[in-house]
Amino acid sequence: MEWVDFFLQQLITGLSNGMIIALIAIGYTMVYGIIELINFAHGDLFMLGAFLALTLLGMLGLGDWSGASAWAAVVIMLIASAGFCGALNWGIDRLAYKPLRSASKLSLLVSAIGASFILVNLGLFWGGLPMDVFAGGVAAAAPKDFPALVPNTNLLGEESLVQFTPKDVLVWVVTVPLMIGLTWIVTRTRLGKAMRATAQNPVAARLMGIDTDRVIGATFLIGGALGGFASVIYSLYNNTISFQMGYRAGMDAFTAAVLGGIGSMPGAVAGALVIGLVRSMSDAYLETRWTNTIVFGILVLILIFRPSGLLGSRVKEKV
Amino acid sequence: MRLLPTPILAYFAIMAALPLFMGTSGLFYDAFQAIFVFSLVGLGLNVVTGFTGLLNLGMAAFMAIGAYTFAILTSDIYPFQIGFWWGIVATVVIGAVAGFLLGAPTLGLSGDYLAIVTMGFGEITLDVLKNLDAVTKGTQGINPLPRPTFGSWTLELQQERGWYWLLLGFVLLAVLAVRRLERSRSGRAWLSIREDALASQCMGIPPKRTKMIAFSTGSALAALGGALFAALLSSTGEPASYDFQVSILALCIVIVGGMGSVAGTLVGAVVMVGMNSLVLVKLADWAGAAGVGGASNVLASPNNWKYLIFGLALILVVRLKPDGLLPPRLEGGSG
Amino acid sequence: MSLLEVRGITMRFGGLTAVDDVTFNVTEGQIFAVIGPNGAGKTTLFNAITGVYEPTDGTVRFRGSPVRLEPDARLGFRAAVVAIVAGLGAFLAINIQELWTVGIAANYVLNQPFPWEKAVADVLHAARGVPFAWGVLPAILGAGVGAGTVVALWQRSRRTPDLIARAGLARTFQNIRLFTDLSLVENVLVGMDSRMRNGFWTNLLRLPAFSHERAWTEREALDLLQFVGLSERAHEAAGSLPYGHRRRLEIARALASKPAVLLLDEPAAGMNPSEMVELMELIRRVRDRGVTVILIEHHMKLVMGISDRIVVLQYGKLIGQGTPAEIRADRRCIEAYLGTEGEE
Amino acid sequence: MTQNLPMLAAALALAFSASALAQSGTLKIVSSLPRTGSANAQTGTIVNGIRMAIAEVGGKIDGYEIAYEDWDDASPQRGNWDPTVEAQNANKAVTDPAIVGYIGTFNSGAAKIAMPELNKAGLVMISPANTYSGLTKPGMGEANEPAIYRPSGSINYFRVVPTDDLQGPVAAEHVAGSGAKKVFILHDRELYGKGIADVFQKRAKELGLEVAGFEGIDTKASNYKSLCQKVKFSKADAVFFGGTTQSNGGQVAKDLRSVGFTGMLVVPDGCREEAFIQAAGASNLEGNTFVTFGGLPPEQLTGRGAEFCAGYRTMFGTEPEAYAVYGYEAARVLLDAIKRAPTKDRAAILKAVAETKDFDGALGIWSFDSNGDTTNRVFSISSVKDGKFVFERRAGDAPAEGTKAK
Repeated sequence: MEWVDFFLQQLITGLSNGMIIALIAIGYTMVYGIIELINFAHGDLFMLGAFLALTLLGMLGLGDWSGASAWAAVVIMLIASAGFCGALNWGIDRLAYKPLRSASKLSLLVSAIGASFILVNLGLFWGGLPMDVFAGGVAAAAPKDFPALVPNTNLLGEESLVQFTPKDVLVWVVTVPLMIGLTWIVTRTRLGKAMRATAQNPVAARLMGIDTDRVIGATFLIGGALGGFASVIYSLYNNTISFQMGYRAGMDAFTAAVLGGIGSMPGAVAGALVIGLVRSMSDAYLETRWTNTIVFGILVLILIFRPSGLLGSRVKEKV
Repeated sequence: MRLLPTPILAYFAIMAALPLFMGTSGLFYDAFQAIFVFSLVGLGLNVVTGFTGLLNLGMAAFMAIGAYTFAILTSDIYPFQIGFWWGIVATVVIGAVAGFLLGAPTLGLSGDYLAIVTMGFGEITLDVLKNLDAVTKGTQGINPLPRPTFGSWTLELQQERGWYWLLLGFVLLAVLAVRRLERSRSGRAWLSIREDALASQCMGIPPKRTKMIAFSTGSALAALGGALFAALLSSTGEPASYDFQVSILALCIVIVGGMGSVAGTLVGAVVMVGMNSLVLVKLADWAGAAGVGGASNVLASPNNWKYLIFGLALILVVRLKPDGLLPPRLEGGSG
Repeated sequence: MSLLEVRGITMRFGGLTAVDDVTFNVTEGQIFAVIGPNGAGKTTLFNAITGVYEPTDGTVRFRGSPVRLEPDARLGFRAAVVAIVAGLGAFLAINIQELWTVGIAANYVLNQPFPWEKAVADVLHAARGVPFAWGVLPAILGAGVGAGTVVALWQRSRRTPDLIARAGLARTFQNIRLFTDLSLVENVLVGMDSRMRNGFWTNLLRLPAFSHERAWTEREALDLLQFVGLSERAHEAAGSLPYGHRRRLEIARALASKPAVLLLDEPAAGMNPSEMVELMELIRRVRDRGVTVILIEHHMKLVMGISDRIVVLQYGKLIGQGTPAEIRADRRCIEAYLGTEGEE
Repeated sequence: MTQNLPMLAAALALAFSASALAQSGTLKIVSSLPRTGSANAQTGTIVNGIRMAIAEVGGKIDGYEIAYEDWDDASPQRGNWDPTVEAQNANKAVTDPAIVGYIGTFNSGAAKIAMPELNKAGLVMISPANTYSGLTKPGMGEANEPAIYRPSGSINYFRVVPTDDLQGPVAAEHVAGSGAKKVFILHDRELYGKGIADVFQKRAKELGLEVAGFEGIDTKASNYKSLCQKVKFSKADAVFFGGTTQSNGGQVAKDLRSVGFTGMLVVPDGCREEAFIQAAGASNLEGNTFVTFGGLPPEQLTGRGAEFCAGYRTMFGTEPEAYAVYGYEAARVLLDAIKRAPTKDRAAILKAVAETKDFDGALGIWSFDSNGDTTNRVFSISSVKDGKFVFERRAGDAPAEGTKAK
């Protein structure tokens, strides 16, 4: 039954791609939830995370990665990229967004667009570092190969047509606990409560003694860190990074966040899985060149019938 | 208030006179022709985003629709060949219809949901233009396109001044139209939706209808800009000439200029497109003259700094002028 | 017959019942007050009446009609047109490459006259040859989605605030919602929109009807500003008005549509006693213009002073109604409300 | 009012400074290539080639100083070539009388915009990279091509690279020759990639290959796993990808291997650069990947070509990439024409370029034909071994030496 194999294969690919999108989408949705900003720079922040991971690999030395040392390298990269992206996102908020808290939403958006351009340019520079992993930096703009730390062996046996590899496992092993942890932070901790309060009504939250600036900073930190995790997972899964990869990753993630209901974290995950699945099904059964059209067509259709996304609640304005 | 307040009149006076000091060709004309094209797109977006408060991230798609409509209807590779002027008319109409078709099902969506739909529309449009290559010639673009004729006289591509004034004329027409609408029932309805959508609705303003008119008007202007862009190049260029970055440029023009301000949009176009077409183009020359530059590494090439400079400029402008360079109030109040 | 009939209105948000089975009638020419402690559901009731919320249950009838769109021939016509257009569009979208090649590309020779009839015939012939899966199926799908979209959008716009406002129910808001960047006159002109007749093209081309309408609407807007006592500041931005004047502007804006009913949501909130006296005077004058007034208010002095009829809400339930004198005599009402708030 | 005056003044000042002055005794050559964004990797090597050619003549010909300017036809917004900028460049070149040669463009789409403008001005244009056939060859593109690019009626556009209509068949013949029966064709939907995939498909069918699929990819996608799985399940034993490194060729190669596709992968010259191997990962290309390329690779060159390679290494410290030699060749043929031209004006130089015959270039001995195309039709097929392109054999119109030995 070859067609069953083929279908199962698409399911696996689609869900794995979707989970990576989900991690980025949560970063979008968290920031949106709290200051209603479409953080255009988020995708490019994610890109820089991947560059950091590759740089680290270069510094650790490109040996024969296998077994324990490879997994150790993965853990080191995850922690470093998450920390780096979190801190960078926090810094961008301080420098580019915080001074505009009282300005119009669209000025904030332009600031985010500006930040995005700067990050892309930094990615270009970064690719020109004279390191072996960047091929000596002679072709800064070229896509970079990300070493295959995680083996591509088929866990279902080499003779099976369906491929299920440690890469797919890695995606799930990292993303699912992260999402559970995040849900715990948002629903159970003091910080989470403060975040929700600030999201609902920043003025009231401030009156209640919540340091909203700190809460917003923490949100950027956590959202950025998730982008950092995502960048490492993405790099290990796709094995190529480029300074322009932030655009598509960001667009997919943003679409996922909207599809699921912007501001809702389970929504972002649901939206991302839908997009991952639609993409892989369309690639497999229709034509790749129409995939984008189909994704956005489905987005429009869903929004016509559910104007607040899949899991978004219809918040009526308080009058 | 007058229909054309002093800053706008001054803008047109200066712009109309500028070519007299600029020779008959050169970078100046290329830059300002681009500025005028983007002024049209910016004016369109100003109606949608500036007046009505709808975030539209897909203006480039309407430019593309305009450019390709114009090209298909006028190029001599197809049998229609309706000529420059009828092509422009058809473009404006098709642009408005395209705006209507996108807006009709989606304008009920709130703020950022609409933004992502328009952004998606931009992506879809590019893909469709690329994929339907039997009609659109895919990434080849459609060329050549006809020149405008005035009676028996034809404006050739090299006649830079002629194009400059022609485009300026279109901008003037668009400004008149937008100002007239702004200061009429439609304009007040748009502004009221931006100010307070719910109050506006409770005053009996039908939100969808009103938004639709704004959206179609904006799309028609963007399509006009797209058609003139293609006419200037005598080619549509490839579909990717109308990608997301172009929509972003249009958005930056409106916001940097001052949301909802016609004069601001005009200035925003001069600043943003001017930076793009003059400053960044000359950057490598200046750096070369100063002895900087070379190909030794990535940092040494001035071209590699363009994104950074563009991004920094955006952040600085909104930081220093969060309401834009020329917010509506300076225009003499919207009243 | 009553001007406005509210029948069994219920509003639930999740598990919370904000308004519970409220029924009352408002007679033309009355000043009608809705009172009750904070959180009694007064504003929610207003929102349900003016279409901001869709009531969970119950009906509102204005002049005997429910003020909502009913399925009619127009809807059917629109759905049919959209279905046909969307169906054709879907068919074309899938087959345009082939049809274009057959019809246009194959028949056109550079700089030669184009054989239109042959092209049309070729296209029609080719269209007939399109396989079912690529022709009929997309067309049906497109038509279905198109018609579905029309119905879904229509469903959501059956009872919207603009419909209700245009029917003759105007309102103000508890937390004043003016168009702050617009001038006072423009604010009033927005309110007058439903009475304007000039369309987009008239305004764009400045046809003769434009200046005529501009003249009378601006005159009337200034008159209204005069009526509420704000004519001196007519061309200032609404955002520059002091708080007390904003209420008046909001009332002028609401009156601009010549409503039959004016709903005032806590008009006296934040006012000092002298301002309140002026406000009572204004409300009476509004009533004297022939406008029925429904107001939510906390200030008992104001309510008792001007109301013809009062209903009392508590925890979303209607616990009493009658003339001011009757309410003052009603034990439950006093306990629920007057007993605490009346000391103000 | 007070707000917009400074802006206008700034714009004015800029425009004034923009008008260039012609210097007597200086002949200017410009190149218009995308220097911002992802194509920069390849265009950088072209510019190096041009600089090297000029340096070799000592920056002087017959007492005239040869000045070179490296123009960018990309904009930061697009990150790629921008039609507006290319049009600006063309106009700028036309109006500066000191400019006698225009080397460009990189993208065939950009050439379409610049060509008619430069043609009217009679300014010679030599492309180091355009391969779209319709630019020069009647009947290969649209009905009105290439006439629309030659409003003056004469030819001013030349190219030193063989066109797609030659390269596609070479690739198809290679696939057929290897014994493959079923081929899956992918392309990037760009002018170059789609064009070459189209001719590949045509030739492949003529050769009796079964075409399992013909699909345009989304060049910005993060991976092509689903598509590559489709290729694998189609049981194709070869894949042709019409595209470049920029259009994500590396990821396509990588994903083909990662889903377990073991057949042959053939890519055109747009992928013949170190960056492609970098992007794809050397191990994914090892053995069963083949690259077609117009002309011979640097290390196979003898005579002039070998000198070029040696010179490039000394001058820039890196190995010349595939496109470097095209840039070098374009500049050299132009300089050669300037030298031969009796007067150093545009018309004479254009005439001299058109008369180029049996030019002893780094790519061999070749001429421009009546369309402005190079007569050089030698192709080479390389494979990848140990992360390097390795010459396999010659192909194309020239006698295919060593084909039998394979």
